[in-house]
Amino acid sequence: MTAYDLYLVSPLLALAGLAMMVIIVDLLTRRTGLLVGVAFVGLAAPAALSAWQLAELVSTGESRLSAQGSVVLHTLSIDRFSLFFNFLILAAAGLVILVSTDYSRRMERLQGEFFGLLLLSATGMMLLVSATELITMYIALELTTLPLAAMAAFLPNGRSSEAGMKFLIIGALSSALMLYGMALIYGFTGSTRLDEIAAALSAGASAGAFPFGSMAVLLAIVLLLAGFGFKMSAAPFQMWVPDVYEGAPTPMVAFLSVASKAAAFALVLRVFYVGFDALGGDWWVLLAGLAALSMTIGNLVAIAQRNIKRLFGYSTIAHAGYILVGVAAVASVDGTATFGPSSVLFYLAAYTAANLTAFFAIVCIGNRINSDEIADYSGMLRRAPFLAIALGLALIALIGVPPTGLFFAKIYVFAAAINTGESLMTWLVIIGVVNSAVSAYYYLRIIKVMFLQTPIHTERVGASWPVNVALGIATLAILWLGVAPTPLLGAAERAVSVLSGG
Amino acid sequence: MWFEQIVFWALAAVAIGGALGVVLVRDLFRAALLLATVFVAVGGFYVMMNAEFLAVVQILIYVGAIAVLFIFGIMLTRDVQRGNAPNRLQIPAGVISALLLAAMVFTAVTTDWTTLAGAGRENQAQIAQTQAVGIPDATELTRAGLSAEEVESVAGSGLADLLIGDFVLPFEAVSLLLLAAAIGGLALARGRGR
Amino acid sequence: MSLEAMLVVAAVLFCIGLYGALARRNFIAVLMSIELMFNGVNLTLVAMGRWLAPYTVQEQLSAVLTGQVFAVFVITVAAAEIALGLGIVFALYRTNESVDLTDAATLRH
Amino acid sequence: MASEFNGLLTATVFLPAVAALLLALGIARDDRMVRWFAAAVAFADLVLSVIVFVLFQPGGERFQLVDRFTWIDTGTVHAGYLLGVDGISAPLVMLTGLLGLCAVFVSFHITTRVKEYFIWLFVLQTAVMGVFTALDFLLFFLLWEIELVPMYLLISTWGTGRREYSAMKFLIFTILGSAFMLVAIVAVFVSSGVNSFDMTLLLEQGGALDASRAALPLGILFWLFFVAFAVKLPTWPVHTWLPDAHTDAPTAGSVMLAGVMLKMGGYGLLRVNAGMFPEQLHAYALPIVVLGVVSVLYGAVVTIQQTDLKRLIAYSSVSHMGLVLIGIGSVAVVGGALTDAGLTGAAMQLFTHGTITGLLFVAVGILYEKTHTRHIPDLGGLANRMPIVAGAFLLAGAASLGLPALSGFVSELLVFFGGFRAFPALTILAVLGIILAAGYILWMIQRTMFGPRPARWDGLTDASMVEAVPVALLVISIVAVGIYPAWLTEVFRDGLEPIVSSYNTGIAGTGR
Amino acid sequence: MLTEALVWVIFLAPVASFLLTGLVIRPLGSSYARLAGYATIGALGLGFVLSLWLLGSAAGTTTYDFAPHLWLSLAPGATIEMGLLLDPLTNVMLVVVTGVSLMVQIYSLGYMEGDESFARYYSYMSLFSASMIGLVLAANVVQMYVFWELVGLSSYLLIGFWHNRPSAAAAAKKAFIITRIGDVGFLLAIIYLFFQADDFALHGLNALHIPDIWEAAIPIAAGGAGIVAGGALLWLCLGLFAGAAGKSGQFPLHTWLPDAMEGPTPVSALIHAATMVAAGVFLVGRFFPVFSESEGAMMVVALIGAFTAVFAATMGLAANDIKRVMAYSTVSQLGYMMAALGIGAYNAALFHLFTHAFFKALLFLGAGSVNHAAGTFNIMYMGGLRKAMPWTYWLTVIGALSLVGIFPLAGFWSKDEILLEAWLGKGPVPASISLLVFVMLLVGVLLTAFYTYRMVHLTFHGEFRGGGEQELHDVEEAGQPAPVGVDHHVHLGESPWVMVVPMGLLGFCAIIAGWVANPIGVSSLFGVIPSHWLTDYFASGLHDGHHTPPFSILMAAISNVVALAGIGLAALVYAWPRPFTGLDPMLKAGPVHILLSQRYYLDHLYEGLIVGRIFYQIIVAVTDWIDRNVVDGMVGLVGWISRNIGGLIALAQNGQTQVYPLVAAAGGVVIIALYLILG
Repeated sequence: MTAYDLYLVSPLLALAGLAMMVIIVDLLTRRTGLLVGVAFVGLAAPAALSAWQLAELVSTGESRLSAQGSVVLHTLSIDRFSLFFNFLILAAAGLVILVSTDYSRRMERLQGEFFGLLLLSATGMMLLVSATELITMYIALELTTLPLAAMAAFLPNGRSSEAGMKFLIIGALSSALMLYGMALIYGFTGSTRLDEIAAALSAGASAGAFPFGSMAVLLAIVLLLAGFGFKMSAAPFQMWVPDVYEGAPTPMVAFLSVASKAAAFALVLRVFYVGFDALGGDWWVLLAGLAALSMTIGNLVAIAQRNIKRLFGYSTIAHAGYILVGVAAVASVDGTATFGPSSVLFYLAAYTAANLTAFFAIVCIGNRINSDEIADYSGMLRRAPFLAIALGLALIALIGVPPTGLFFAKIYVFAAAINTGESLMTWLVIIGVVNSAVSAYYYLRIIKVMFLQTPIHTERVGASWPVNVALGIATLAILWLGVAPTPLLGAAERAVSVLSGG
Repeated sequence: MWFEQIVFWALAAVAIGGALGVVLVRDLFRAALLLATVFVAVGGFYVMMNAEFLAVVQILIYVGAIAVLFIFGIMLTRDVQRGNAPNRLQIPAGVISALLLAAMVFTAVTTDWTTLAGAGRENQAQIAQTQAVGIPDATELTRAGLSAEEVESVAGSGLADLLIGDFVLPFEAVSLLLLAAAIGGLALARGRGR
Repeated sequence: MSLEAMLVVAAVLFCIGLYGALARRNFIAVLMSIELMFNGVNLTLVAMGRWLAPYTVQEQLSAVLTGQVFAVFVITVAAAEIALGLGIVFALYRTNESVDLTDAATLRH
Repeated sequence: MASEFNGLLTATVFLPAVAALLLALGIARDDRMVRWFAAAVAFADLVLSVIVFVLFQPGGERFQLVDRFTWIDTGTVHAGYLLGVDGISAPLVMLTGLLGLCAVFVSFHITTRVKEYFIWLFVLQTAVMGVFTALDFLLFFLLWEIELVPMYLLISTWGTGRREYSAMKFLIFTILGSAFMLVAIVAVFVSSGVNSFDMTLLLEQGGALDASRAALPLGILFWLFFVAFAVKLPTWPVHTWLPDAHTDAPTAGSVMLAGVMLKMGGYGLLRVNAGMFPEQLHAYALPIVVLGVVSVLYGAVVTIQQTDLKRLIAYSSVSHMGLVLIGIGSVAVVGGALTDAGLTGAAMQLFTHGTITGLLFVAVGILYEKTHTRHIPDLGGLANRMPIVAGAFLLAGAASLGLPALSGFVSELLVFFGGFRAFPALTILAVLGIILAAGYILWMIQRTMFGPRPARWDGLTDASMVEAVPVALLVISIVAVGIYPAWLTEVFRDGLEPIVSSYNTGIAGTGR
Repeated sequence: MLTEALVWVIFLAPVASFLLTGLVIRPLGSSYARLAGYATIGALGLGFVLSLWLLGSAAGTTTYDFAPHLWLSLAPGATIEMGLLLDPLTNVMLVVVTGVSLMVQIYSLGYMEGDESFARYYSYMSLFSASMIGLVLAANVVQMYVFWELVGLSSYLLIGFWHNRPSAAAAAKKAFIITRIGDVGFLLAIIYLFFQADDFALHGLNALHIPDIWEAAIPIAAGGAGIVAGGALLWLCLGLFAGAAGKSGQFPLHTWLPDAMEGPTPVSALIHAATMVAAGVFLVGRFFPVFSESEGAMMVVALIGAFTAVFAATMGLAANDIKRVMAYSTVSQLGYMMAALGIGAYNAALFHLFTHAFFKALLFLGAGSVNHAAGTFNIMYMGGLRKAMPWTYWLTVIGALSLVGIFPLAGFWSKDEILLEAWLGKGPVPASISLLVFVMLLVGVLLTAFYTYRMVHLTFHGEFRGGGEQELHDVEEAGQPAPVGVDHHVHLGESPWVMVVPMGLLGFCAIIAGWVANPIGVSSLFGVIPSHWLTDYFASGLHDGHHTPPFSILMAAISNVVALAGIGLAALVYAWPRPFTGLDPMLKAGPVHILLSQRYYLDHLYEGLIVGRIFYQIIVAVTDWIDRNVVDGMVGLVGWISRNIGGLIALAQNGQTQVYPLVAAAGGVVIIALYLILG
């Protein structure tokens, strides 16, 4: 353990430290404002440290930080890829913290725990996105999930407890399945490190008659996907999503829907693009299948929903499907494999902006009107113009209509898929675009209800300024990504060069 | 070796029988006790596989902590009388589990694990594992026929060394995980406002 | 005792646990079943480490121990999971007066 | 990608958007001010668009008044902010400016949420103009999609009848269509070989997409584009959104919808399907023309059955837009010096149908504003009470049924000229459609304007001055094109010339 | 010196008056409405003078050839131009159009007096005149089509002038649509010409320029270009003839013309007697060089024309509306002209067109005058008007005798020439066909005489039978709705001079037009008029200079005898039984009368069966049903399915925690299975 190791993990340490500090602050004082302030401002530390690391990467021109004798580099990699997600996760966490200002009062005395757990979960995510080794990944995954499961049950009602219960049980079950997969991988390749797994598989990959060269690898990959699918909320591992979304505290759902998902996709990218690189020809079909299934199920079921949080649960499943299209776009006509992953990164960023905006509006509105039924949103434009417009913009973004980031994101994902030159991927894209069209139906229904119907109540719906700030930032992010996607897209492309060994 | 086989199959019988009991008996207390039995049997397997340290951990954590936790839980929820009834998913759950088991067994049996195994190295591995908890004695290793480099490699590969060495990061992370679980568990168990 | 036998036993444990987790009504029983699954995984991990010294990393015998390290982590995480799980059990029990999963089905469709 | 900046097009396209922003920021205090501000902006934009048309030099550079900036430039993606007009788009820009002003004037009677209404109307105008001028596929698609939002809101908020259903239907159809286009655009992007969305590159290669690199067979790309544009056009059998959307949209919505938004489909067919896929168009000309003929006849027959004025006009649009397909389909088959007749006719049909249907909808809008009904059996004998409206109906109707000296005739004639050379029998069938057109147009006029007048309409007044402005503008444009069409056709032909020559060389080259 | 600009003025003057009346005078209100009349009359007067001057300066000299103005350039071999084609046909037609039109406009000042839409009337009239003049002048086939359609539009507007009457509006629509059916043929012919543009270009011709088309139709052997020949030529001619048949009311497209009498009477006089309906004949005449190259086309034209002549005349026998009688008569006379063209009697046909314009306009104006007095158009309620309105009576008689073809009135000369040429059979059609045409036309003469006498007798002779007042009374008793154009406004007396004077002028023309144009001898009142100068002038426009056969006393005698026989027969039927009971003796003919008065049930066939049943109830209804239920239904179905699949999937989402991992595990198993099965 060298000083450089500490430097490498300093963002993680800072974040974990912040989590403990928040809990301590909570013990000393119960003022929400202070808690939020500490948590939000404190995030500057991990962010600054990550920025420092990024600056070093930029100045040296290296793609990853490295040092002789470092121990932590055995299990993780600090590179542009992980830093990209670090910033994404930190941004999401910061905004969710801000937006919880009003909502967290519902947790009564558990506010400190709420913020602390949220930060711990964020720590897990940051560990997850830099992990290059299966054990670390597992731990990080659990560190991500368990706090979220606890938070899901934080509201003093049965639905919240039920959500927590479901999240925990299904999370644990999928971890168990995933663990078995990891065990098989370890047994088959003799290592838990992705680079060594890759080396082992590429040496002996094409040996057997089975897909993936071996029944063990096939089973392992399927089981791994069960675990990852749970986190990505991809079908058929998605069924917990709507229930948990509906029952859990909305800020936590917001965080879950973007940060946790982003971390999961980072994980999938790392595992599949680095570890199972040699088997790309086999697994992309599987991912493509999951993508098609997720998109279709998510969108079709969302049509019938009346609860907006539940609807967003299905929506997030559908979006997982779109993102998986990018993940599955592993090959390309000209042999460059960066198109798919970079599209995934961009999509995740754009989706984060859009979904956070939507959830923030839902947090505020739901907190005030005490309902998540879409019908109760009627005439929201009159009652809360800013919230309604922000939500409307987010919904438009989620459809994929310009000028929003997700518009480009979808194009990039589909471009990557078509770029593979596989006819199956083209069909997948067609399924994807048709699904996008279908999704317009239910997203627009919300807009319709908010913008066109008459309010059921005249009371105005407002929020405190931190909430509005968070909402404003997220809204601007949607537009910024829609108008000037170049910087982020460039960042995404540079980030994924790590995956192809750069 | 026959002794080893007998012990193995006996442990297997206990473990599997116990496991079946856990999922089938209606009395939760008995299920918890059977679970403890399974844990012990698994610990036995660890011993047989030269993973003594792990066996100790298994007994301490699983039997000593987890099983007890379960029993606490069972008592506190006063749900015992309703027992460990099955739900309506028995048949599909059974079918799916059986199919998965078939796949796993098929995998275990058909995979040619030896293509990847380092033949003839079992002995050295055994030595390393025996010495897992402490730092292995270099002379002992040399006596066992390892070359100088291998001795050096093994010397740096004790379980504890690994935990605070290569795997220090997950090790630290686990502490955070436990912290999180504690915070969460406490917060939820304690309830609000009380 | 062979690798295959050990793997089969582990798989059986795992699948019994899976069955229990899917087919029991009581929350705690489900948690117990999940523990069975973890034990199955751990047995697999240790067995893999015990029998397999992979050819790519033959020089690095520490890799052999990775299975056990993994198992240690799994045990720890399992403990954490149970701790939190029981917390949720209590929360659920407080709101629902029951830890029967079949009853806790208000979130649906 | 070198930057160029002329600025005129950017100003023309984005002036309405800026005005929308200003409105949103509250530049106008009350509804009255909003209206006149909107009118002023729309007028200014019309002037700008006319300047664009006038400044466009046929025979000069293919694309003129180009504004070009790099927009997205990463390792794998290149896209630009690239606006420019050629002979195809310059008239359509002017058409949009014209109908934009008309739309503002017919909207003066709107009293609910006036500010929002004009904001969305302006956003719509910017989007449509943008589609006509964008020369970068990404920008093109972006604006193509943006246009949906204001249209959806206009229909569903300020519409009538089953407006929400109609708005949704419109949206789903169009989004489905553009979904296919998205696939195609992405595939074109991939197939371009330079990972660029720049249309001019693709067009200047003479439509030579690199088939070897193509992610999809070019034939499939062709059809993907075709579906998107056909939905917008609309073509049988994907037309059913149109009657609903038209019927329930507010007047300005109908005007814009029929006047310019359908033209986006035709424009796309000309620009992309005809411009970039000569081989494919040649191969699939027959099915396209068959679709066109079916649209013409089927649309006309169904039109006859309609009793709602707007629905009737909507179905007639289906019929008329079928001619565009015939014109486009004809180009790939005929060779020689006459190749461009059908294509020019199709382009002309875009313009003329825009003004004619625009006028019809304006007239219906005024009528509806006064009578609150569009049900034809309720009306009758209104010609005496409202001579201006009746005159508008008559003139637009006459133009619509292809009466010479009015604009519709020119485009129909050219389409028939071109179509007959390519597919004589099918074209004869389509020509029969003009009898049906006469039938439904005259039937409509007879039932609404002529005959005995129910007593309840005795107090009706004619169009006000404000309402007469769009009528006058559109009448002038219809007559101007009808009396002397060359000023317009020559511009169109200049724009179509590269396409035509690519077919001529292609046809000569392959000896077919 | 004839300049191009002055010819254009003939066309532009009514255009200007149209714009002036339509856009300036009409919005000013009714107090200024008379200005519209003056403007139109002024414009037409100018046009008439210039036309006469044009005819005068053109006669005897060569055809004027002005360079056309480019309108739309399509391709080298196909250019749409606006040009002037000043050949004898045009020159004479110009005089007829402007002249008759001028008379009618003057007459309208009186007839339309007090109508609330006076200015509108004149603006339509100006538009019509402009279109008709444009049509006559057109040198390019597209240009011609432009004005051809505008004539149709004006006709539509004028028939539906009193648009508050449903029957007027319906008649207008019917007229437009039926003529449009014919126009499709015309349009297809044009399109076909464009189709041949490449060949035209090879010969340096323009496929759309009318003289070039003549040239193209003439076989190479005859010195032409021979581009269109054979079957294509036949179809081209048939297309053109379809257009002509529509406009000129030839069987089977004649049904609109009687209905078109819903328009104001001057309109009927102008456009449904003298000018517009003549456009069909003009069209065939215009393309006569083309038609004459195709024997098949000529036969069709001849037979359809002859059949129409007889067919329409029979319907005239049973009509009670004076204007409808005229209308059938017009159809019949147009049939004569077509038949004449068909048998190659180009000169005679145009000559008849020329004379017919005068006497038919006169007859219509007479009918209007009668209506002015009697308040009805139904001849059954007239009678005895001779005493009340002598001028009208005598002028009508002149017109009627001219129509019947009694020597020496205008109609005689022209009809005689047609009959003579048909008898001689020297045209391009076989002599047998020509003879058949002759026989049919002769029957036509008999029938014409019969119904003409019937009409005159019932209108003017005998006792007055109550006019509109009585008719309304009877209708009311019968419980039927009042027919249009009938009012209580009965005042027996002569019409005002603005109406009578134009009638007088037309009557004068009807007497002398034939004489002046086609005297048997060389002597004349005004000096030496060469024999057949008009017909020869017409012929000079043709390449092969067709010459009129010399006058035949025998033929003149035959036609007059037949005509007088017809009159005599009618007199037997109508004048003999006194007093006239008000019941038409034709009723005794029973089923024949019914057949005739129901117009051979053709309207029923067209509107009831073909349009109403087959088209509306079957084609339209079925298509509409398909559109709503199949095409749109598919959309709904897809939506329904997608919604319900969503619901079905949501059903699995039953809240039972363990179902979810079960599905996930099952998914995993399925994936493995799929991999193993599919490899």
